[in-house]
Amino acid sequence: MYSEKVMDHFTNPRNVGEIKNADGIGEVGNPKCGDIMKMYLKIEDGVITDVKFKTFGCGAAIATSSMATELVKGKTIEEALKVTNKRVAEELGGLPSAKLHCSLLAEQAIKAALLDYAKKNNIEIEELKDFDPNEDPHHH
Amino acid sequence: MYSEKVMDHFTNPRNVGEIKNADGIGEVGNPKCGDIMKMYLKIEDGVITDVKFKTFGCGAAIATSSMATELVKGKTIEEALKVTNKRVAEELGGLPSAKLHCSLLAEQAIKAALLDYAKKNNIEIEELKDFDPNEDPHHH
Amino acid sequence: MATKVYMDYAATTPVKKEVLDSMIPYYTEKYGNPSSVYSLGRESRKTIDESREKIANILGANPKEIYFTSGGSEADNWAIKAVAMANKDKGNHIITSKIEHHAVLHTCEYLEKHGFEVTYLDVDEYGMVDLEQLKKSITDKTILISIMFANNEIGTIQPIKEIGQIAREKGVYFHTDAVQAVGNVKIDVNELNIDMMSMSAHKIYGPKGIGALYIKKGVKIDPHIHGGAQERKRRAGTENVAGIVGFAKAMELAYENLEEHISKLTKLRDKLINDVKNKIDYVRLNGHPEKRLPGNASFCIEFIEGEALLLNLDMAGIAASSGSACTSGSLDPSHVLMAIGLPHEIAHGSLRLTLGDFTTEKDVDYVVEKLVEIVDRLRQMSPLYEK
Amino acid sequence: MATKVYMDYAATTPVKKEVLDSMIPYYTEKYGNPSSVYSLGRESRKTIDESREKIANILGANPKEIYFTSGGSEADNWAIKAVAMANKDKGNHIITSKIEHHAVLHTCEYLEKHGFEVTYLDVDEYGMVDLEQLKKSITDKTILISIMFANNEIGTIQPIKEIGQIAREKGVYFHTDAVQAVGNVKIDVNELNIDMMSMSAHKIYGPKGIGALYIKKGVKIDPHIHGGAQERKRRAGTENVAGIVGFAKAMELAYENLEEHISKLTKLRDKLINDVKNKIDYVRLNGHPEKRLPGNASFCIEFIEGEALLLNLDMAGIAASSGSACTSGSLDPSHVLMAIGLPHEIAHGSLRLTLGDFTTEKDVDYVVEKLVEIVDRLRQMSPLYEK
Ligand SMILES: Cc1ncc(COP(=O)(O)O)c(C=O)c1O
Ligand SMILES: Cc1ncc(COP(=O)(O)O)c(C=O)c1O
Ligand code: FES
Ligand code: FES
Repeated sequence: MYSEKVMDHFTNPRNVGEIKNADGIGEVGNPKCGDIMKMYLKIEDGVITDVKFKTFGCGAAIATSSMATELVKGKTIEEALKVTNKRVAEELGGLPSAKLHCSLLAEQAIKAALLDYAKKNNIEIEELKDFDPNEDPHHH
Repeated sequence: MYSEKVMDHFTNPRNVGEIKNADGIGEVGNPKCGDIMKMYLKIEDGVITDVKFKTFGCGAAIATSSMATELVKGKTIEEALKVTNKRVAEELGGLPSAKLHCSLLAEQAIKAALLDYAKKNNIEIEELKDFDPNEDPHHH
Repeated sequence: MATKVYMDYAATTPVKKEVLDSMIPYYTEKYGNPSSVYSLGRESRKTIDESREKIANILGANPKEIYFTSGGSEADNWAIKAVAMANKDKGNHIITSKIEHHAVLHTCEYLEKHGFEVTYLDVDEYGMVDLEQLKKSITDKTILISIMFANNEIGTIQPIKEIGQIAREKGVYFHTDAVQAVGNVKIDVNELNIDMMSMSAHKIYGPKGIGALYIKKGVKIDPHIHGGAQERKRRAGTENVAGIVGFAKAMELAYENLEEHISKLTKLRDKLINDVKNKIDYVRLNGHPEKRLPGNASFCIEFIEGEALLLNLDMAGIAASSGSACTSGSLDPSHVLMAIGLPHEIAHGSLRLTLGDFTTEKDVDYVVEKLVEIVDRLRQMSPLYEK
Repeated sequence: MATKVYMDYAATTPVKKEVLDSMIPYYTEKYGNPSSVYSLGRESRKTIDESREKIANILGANPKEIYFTSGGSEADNWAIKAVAMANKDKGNHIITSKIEHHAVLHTCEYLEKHGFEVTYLDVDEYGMVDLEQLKKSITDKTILISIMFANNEIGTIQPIKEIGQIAREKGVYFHTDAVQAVGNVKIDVNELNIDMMSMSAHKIYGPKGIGALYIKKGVKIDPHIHGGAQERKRRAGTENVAGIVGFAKAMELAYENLEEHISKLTKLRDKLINDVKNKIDYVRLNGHPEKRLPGNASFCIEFIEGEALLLNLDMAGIAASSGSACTSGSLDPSHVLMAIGLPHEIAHGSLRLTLGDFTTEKDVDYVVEKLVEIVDRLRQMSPLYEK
């Protein structure tokens, strides 16, 4: 069902946990739908220096959270914004079609955390102008 | 499917054949229905001294022909008239319900042969007054 | 990892050695078509008759009331669709419950599209239907009540005799899906007022792809598969002789040792339930505390999600199941867990462990040990769990 | 008497050793439910996928177009009823032939009772449908043509490609019952313009109780059994994994050696036909002289009746079949023999000998020898036979 890479990230998820005094925190999903993702970012000079997550969800949700944190760690905000759910799924060697929506969750959690960071620091991030972290990815 | 007795009479049918100069010959059934029975009687002083048959039909038809000839051989006409299909079936240890009509054929063949004998000898047999040898036993 | 502990007997069971041994000759030397007149065919016919008789005797039925099908789903479809079709001049109303197997529910939904009306009865927090609600739902258009004997997810056993009594008093047919109850409960179809009953062999150590529908003499029902004269012209198709033999053998084995089977499973199950409750916090048992299948332990484990749990258990060599929506990638968790009133987020953390004849105490200990570890690990990464 | 010579391969076949061997593990250690997420279940799922692929490849189909059923009768019922239900707003007319298997005919009769109209095409003396009559029968209400690939009694093979061509030109679905053709004819569903095709494993040395329906992508058809998501939600029920594996193995074996199988059977069959014709008078061959199944020899032997013949053959250890009415104790002989224009009394004397992979030349000689004796004996006691 899941690729080896997915199983690897599911079994040994990278960057699990919380960051005390995080610069940006994003939470997306909805327990009603069975999945919630919480993303913590540490940002210095426009670069993501640390990232952690917590996820309530299926194997794909956990694996995509883990992969997404790997993909944004050490990257600039601009680079991080280019980490789409498609990209995460590709890096994982693909996902079953019924599980694609779980990867959307990871993309959104990062964006939500960046949005939080922007708000706290009174920055305007052009790419996040229309982003709504409370939108339910299941209904896309 | 068939009892041992049926199989015995089917495998080794008694009294198969024809009687030259028979005193009574009866033929019943209809090849359209897949079964024809022809019965030959030799009658002396009101007693059936010899009987032979030919049958085109299933295992039950052959076995009932055989059993019926055994049951009437050496009997008076009155006794022979009492050989009903029920009696023949009983003597054979029963027949599958779908095959009960085949035993009716044997009863009718005997009656038809006795009717033929009666006609040839200008005798009136009370019991055969309403008997019609051309009636199709399948439609009873 | 290879399966070390199988705890999903409600999903399917291995075929017992005695069962398989009884089947093999009907693949090899005894291969005759039961409809053939020669000895090889008559032998198959006789074997089917004997198997039918064995099953009928166990259930207190007449052999002529047992019709073999390809399994439980076919039996459910047949019973419901064909009673509906045969009795539509009498009425178009069917009563069932919200916790039925999909083979019943989706069939009812199909009939709704074709002019039938269906009442889906509620169940209480333990999964029990309410007999008063049932009585009130019956109208003079009602032709069928279909309520499952025992639930496959939460194990709750319904008051079948009473439901049958109500149906009989109102002159309505009563069908029960007994796929999970057969082999785990003593069943006498007459005593329990059952008109139709679905069964499946692969839940009781028989082969997959064979089952039966009990149809009480006199029930007005259409044939299910048209064609040859098999199953008294009601279900055509060359009989699955080996499957039928295996099914009968499995029934025989199940009912030979029913008491022992029940008491052994109940003991193991209760140990499992107690150990899980004692060692893991925020856990609840789903289903009825007493009126439940002897091998069923269904839990909700809060703050974690079922699929993630199953995958971790699988990696520990443990086979289990869940009613979580994520298992199928769909949005809504199991309709059964919803019907007993669980909130979505809790239903997502459901875990069904079902025990069977090969389960040992050591298995239970192993599962509890691993479960504690896995739950802990998953809760560590859950945003909902705050110590 | 034990069967010495089996000549009823068209009724059913023994399961080949390789086939049985491939099945056994799915009863014992590999018993997982294919719908389960753990490894034991995923393994079953994978096996089903691979089996489906094997069968699809042989038939030139896409694996997604193969749907497993419990056999040929179920496949026939599904194809016809569910296309009728799904397309009834388009039309209510179905075309079939007079020589179809009862699984097709009785299904059509059932639909006639529910508002559908059915045209039963005639066949000629060889059992061939007339393509011109077929064309003329199509109206704008026609939704389905169902014509069997090869006949089970007389072995005649229909011009399937041409029928499919006509159906396609008129925009009508074409279903063919290929239960007898599979394993005896090379089949490419696309080349032959087939939209749906019924198959059954037990005719090709696979197990009884498993078959398949090929449904071309895009065909509008209702699901057959409602319930779980098996068979892409079109045919619910826990899969008969062992049966599916056995079916695929049997297909593989059949098509690995198709040429050889055909030429061997054709040779034996022709020897049988010639010997019977040379040694018994008043015998006729039923079916088409060339366009016939390689293993089928169907005769009418005048002045004797089929059941009596079969019983005698059985006593000589020979398994054969007949279309005589007496075989079933019914009034009318086989509808197929009637449709090719045989008078009742001749149809009553029908004998079907069907050869298969285990038939030897010695078997043929033995059957001919015994047949000559038995026919002679039965004719001696027949009132219709006058030397
Ligand atoms: C032409 C044909 N169609 C359908 C069937 C029915 O197949 P099954 O016995 O697998 O239901 C058979 C054989 O019995 C057959 O010969
Ligand atoms: C309660 C219940 N009904 C019906 C079924 C369906 O039975 P089968 O898989 O034999 O079609 C199952 C099991 O899958 C079940 O648990
Ligand atoms: S989180 Fe629900 S399916 Fe992935
Ligand atoms: S003679 Fe036709 S069934 Fe007996």
